[in-house]
Amino acid sequence: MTEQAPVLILLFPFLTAIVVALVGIRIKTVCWPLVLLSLAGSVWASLVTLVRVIESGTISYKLGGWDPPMGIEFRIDGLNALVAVTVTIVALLVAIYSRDGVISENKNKVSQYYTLFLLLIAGLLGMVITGDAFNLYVLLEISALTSYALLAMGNIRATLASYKYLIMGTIGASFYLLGVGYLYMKTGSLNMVDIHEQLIVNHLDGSSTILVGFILITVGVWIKMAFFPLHAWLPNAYAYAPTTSSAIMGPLVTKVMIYVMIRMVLTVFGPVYAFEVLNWDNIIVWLAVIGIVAGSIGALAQKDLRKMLTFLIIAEVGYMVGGVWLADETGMVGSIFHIISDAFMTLCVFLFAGIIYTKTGRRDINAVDGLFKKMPLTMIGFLVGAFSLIGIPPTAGFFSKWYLIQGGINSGNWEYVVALLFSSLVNAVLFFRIIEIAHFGAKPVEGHDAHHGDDHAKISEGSFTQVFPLLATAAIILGLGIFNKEIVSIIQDFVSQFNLVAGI
Amino acid sequence: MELLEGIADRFNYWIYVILMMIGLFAMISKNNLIKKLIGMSIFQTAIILFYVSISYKEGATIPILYHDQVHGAHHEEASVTETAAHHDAEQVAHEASADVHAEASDHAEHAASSDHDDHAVSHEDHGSLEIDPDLFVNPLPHVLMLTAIVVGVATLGVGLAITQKLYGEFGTLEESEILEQIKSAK
Amino acid sequence: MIITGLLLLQAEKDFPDWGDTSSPANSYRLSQHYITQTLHETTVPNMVTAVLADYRGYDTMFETVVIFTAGIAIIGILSVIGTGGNREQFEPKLSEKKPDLIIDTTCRLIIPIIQVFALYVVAHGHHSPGGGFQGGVIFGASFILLALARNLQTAQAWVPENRILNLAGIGIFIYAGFGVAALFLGGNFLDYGVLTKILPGGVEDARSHSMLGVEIGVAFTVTAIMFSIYSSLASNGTMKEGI
Amino acid sequence: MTPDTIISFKPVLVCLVSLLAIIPIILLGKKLNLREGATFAAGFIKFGLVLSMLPAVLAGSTIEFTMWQILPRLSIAFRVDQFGMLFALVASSLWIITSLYAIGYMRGLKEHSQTRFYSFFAVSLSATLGVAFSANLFTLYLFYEMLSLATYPLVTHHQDKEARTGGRTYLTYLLTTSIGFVLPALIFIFLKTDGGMDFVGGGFLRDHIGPTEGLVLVLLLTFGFAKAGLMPFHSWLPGAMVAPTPVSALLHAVAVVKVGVFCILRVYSGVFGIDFLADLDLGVIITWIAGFTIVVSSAIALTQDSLKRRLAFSTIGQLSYIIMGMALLTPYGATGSMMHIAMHAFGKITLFFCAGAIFEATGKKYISQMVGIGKRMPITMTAFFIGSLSVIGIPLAGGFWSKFYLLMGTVESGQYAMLIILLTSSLLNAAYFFPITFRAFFCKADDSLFEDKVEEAHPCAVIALSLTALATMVLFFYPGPFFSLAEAATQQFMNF
Repeated sequence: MTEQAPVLILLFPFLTAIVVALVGIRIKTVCWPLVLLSLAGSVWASLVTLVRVIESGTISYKLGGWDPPMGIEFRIDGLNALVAVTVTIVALLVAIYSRDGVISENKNKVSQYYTLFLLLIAGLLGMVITGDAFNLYVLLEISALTSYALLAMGNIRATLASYKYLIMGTIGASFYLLGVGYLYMKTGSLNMVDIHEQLIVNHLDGSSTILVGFILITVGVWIKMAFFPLHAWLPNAYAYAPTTSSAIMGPLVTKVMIYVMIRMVLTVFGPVYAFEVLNWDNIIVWLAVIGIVAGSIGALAQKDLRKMLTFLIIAEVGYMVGGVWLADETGMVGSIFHIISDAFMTLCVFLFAGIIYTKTGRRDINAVDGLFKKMPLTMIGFLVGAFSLIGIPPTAGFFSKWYLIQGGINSGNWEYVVALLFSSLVNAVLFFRIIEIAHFGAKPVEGHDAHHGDDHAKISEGSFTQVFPLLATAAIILGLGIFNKEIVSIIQDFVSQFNLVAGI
Repeated sequence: MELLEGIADRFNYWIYVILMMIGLFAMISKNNLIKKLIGMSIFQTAIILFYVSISYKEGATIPILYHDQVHGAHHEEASVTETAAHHDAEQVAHEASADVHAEASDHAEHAASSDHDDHAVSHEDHGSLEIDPDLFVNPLPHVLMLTAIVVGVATLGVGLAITQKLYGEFGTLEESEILEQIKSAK
Repeated sequence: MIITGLLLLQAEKDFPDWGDTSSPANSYRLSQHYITQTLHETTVPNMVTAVLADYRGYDTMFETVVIFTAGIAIIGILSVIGTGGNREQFEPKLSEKKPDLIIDTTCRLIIPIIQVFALYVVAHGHHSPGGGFQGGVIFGASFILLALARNLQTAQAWVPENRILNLAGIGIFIYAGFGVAALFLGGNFLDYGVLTKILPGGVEDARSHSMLGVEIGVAFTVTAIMFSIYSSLASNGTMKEGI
Repeated sequence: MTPDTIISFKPVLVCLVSLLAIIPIILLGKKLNLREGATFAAGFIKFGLVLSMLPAVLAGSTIEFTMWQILPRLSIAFRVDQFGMLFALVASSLWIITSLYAIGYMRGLKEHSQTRFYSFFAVSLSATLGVAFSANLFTLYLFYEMLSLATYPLVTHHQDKEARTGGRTYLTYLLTTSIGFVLPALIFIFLKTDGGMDFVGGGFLRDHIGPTEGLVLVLLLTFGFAKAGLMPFHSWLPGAMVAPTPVSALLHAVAVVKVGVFCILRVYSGVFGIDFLADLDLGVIITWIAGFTIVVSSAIALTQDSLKRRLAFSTIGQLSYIIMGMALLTPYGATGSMMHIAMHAFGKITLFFCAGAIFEATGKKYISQMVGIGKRMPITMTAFFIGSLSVIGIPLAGGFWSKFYLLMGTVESGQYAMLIILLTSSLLNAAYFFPITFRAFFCKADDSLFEDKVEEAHPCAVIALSLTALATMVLFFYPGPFFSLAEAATQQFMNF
């Protein structure tokens, strides 16, 4: 059964989505356990695939029994095995969290909500493991559609935001489709590795169709990823969405799009083409730098807790895009590791925001008033996430920043290093502002020994299904930080095969 | 002259670019929500036109085998040579595609033979049925476009549903008015 | 706006160098293979359906999922009263206003024909242009025609709301069922060739039969979702009073 | 015992002891005496462990232990050498005395949420010892960050407005400097040197970086470790005086600030290497920076009316003594600066204890209000007098030795300007300490300032401060362990 694992990762959420759609209408309570079961199954399948990839290198799983260029195939190597494992684990954690969130916010649409939730995860997983460019478009469309719907189920502000998201998302996806069309025109094949071979065989580097195809694909992916100049739709899209939707989309959707970009740059176009022939990667690094700075400053200006976090995502996207376009091996390793560590960090912080919202019903930053005493567990979870976002040593965030800065220095883009440091400082200010309010209480009280008014007495610790995922994520962040050697070695031997020149 | 000939030769690509620009313009700058959706569908049809125009071949028919060809397969060479000859006459005028033809035919030869051995168990009567790939339009883009059309429908449907909900809430379809209402409400 | 202006220029700039219409893409072995080998491998003359359902069957499966998601999403977004079992099942009584004679008779004539034609299109996807999607849409259109002619309730009477979802779900299950069956019989996902063990005839026949089965599954889903999209959009989610 | 490297788990145990101590403290939160007992037990075990390592280290050998190999060249590893041992001895011994003092102080003022206070106290101690025993720059940075985070709740213990502003300045300074300066320097070193970043006697940067990079790195690291309170980045220290006195006593007189200085000395000796600094003559620049800080901070101290702020500024001055001593790059200078860590620690902690005792007993914060307090609180004021003696550097108190060596160091390195600065600043120290004791004993107390009868502070507090005062006296006569450790450490740094 294990050699079927690649497809099982996808099948579990997919089939259960349909079962939930059919059965869920009648019995609402059955939805949640089903969702959990399916996601646990897909976590198992992705882990098995990861182990097989480590042992036997890249796996190629032919769908429908046809050999690659004719039929579609899954091509799983170090990179997407790791990303698949991250996606499934994050999905499982959010599923556990979602029980109270979904029931409290859209009580009568529980079965629809969970179907879309599972389809979103199936779409993302499909995008991660597929080896076929057009298939990636179809799955991209599925995850986009489900995310529009998940957003639109929130309050009215979320519906308006999801409308904007729909328009921008469709433009992004259509650009990607156009780009694939251009590639198909010149190479005649849709399978990623095949396209790459064709590009080299008929040495098409010169032709401007490939160049435009490359631009279209990268721009399309950037729009979906909310990279700086094209990020307008992200902030209020995630801020007003139902808590569970923002908790699942925050960490995953942008990260998978970054994975798609890396896959395109490395496997399809090849680093030689993407970095040397085009050689405007320095411009992109500058774009990323502006993105990081803008994201951080944007976050500073926000009062609403979740909107602040969405601006942080924009800054993180800037990290990763900058890391990739440094055209340097350590930078690339750093950005891939950042995908994994950042998915968990953002998840931890979004879960925290979700718990605060369900508990206090308030969105703004002062909602955290004096919570150190009342919700110590949640606060500890939040602390680990915040430290990791700032980059305090033992956490994963520190190590990903460590590689990124190293890459920056190697490739001589000093502005990138400065931007990274600046944004970690801004993160520090942001999170300590929250910790301070949590520690003291919103209103500064005079006098020597201030005991807070205990009007918040009724707020007790979040329910188990909410706090457990938060603490689990915090543990994973710490674990990633300490045991990052193994993960990095997997990434290393994935990146080394493209023998990126270490620093131009 | 060369430019004109260039445009004439790729006429449908020009249309595709113009259509795409109209669609994009509408999507971005139009204020009314429904107009944005219309812009979006124009944009998607432009892409479909682009894909279909890739697969076009000079003088090729739709990618479905004729009735006779299917049964023709039963009596092997006779029917194939007869149809090929008929087509040869007609194609001799397009000297440009001659080399493509020659090269394409040996392709078919090579594909057919290689395919032949691995299908050892396949039925004898099908045998090495000779189908000249240049006679038929390339089916792959058509398949891709089926998917793109369906995706277009789906996005349109969700878009309309959202607009309806917004209309129910704000009573207007003009984005500017909606934004004002939000600002005033906040 | 500036960004899109830039992008438009991009589209404009690349124009001159495109390959000519008998472009290299077609000469590449992939499309050659499809044209020459479809008859051999799947005994299905219509190459498009062959590629659609078999070579890139995985793609089409997700195709149906896209429609299914659209249907669920629209119900999710719009349905104000929710589709939970607890919704009071009002009796969809035929509205008392007498249907206009001309429309009534013409649609009583046309609808059956449309539906038969739709079934023909689905079944003959192998030999003539058509297949699951097209047939499904036509079938769905016949229901919508009925809803337009009379009113939503009558159409609802034929196909009550939550049964539509089941229909759509069953469609996908059929499709995925073929895939999973192949899985259990040892082949990779969606590998119809392996189904020869249970389906009559050789490898190729198994492929064409399973393609037909898959087409039917797709038809189910598309009809159901088309009608449910129409009904929820028309009645703004309340499923009561249509146009 | 021949000087060799012993692999033993002890250093890790030392750090873990106080970390593990949190569990009993939190569990026994309700039962006060038991909880205090737990703190004491942890203190004694730790001190015992440190003592057990003392003989081996005295004999010149180093104890090493690698915990995690995070990256091929990056690991969390411990290495106890003479310098680390000296600092660890100071920190762990003073921890016991301060917990004794804290009980008196906390009980006396009935502070709220004491369990949280003690647990964070223990965590910050383990971080201090982690810094003391770290083997490479990465572990040093790790514990340094941990310390600044662990001390934040302590500094903002009162949770009122001043605590909030104090806490905010505390964090902004420490985090910005550590992430802004130290992290890039750390990564730059990591890149430049292909080897691990372990501290090696003669420094490992010798042939990897050029002079300009050297200068940049030195400045980055010197100002990066803002805990050492060098002039531009010093204002967090007076700000942190908002904290309850036991916190400002142990942390700001001994642990936190000394960690800053310790890191800088470690970087000079372990990363750059004394003779490499001499070649680039970076030493002169640093001596001038330190000199500037000494003079300015002593001058400001004169103007401060609040006793704790005056002590804070005097600490800033004393710290720059230590940095200057090392920057002289001479054997005497180095020994003097290391000795000064110990001497100043004991002296300054006594002063802080007295300030706390006065505050607890009479509620007075400002020096102007402390007229004639000597008669009411004789023991506290005599301890204050002995402490100030040691800080000024007059014989009969331990401070004299370290100042003496520092002076010899300046002479040896030929920087006479530094000699003048040292002497003037000692005079300034005298200028801002003696009036307090003079006013306390000899001026006539007008009763309006005090309530009817005032007697000594909480017994525990009084015992603690008299103990430290005694220690300063004893150190004068028997500098013993600290001196020999400092000597051995200088040998190690100099002759490589």
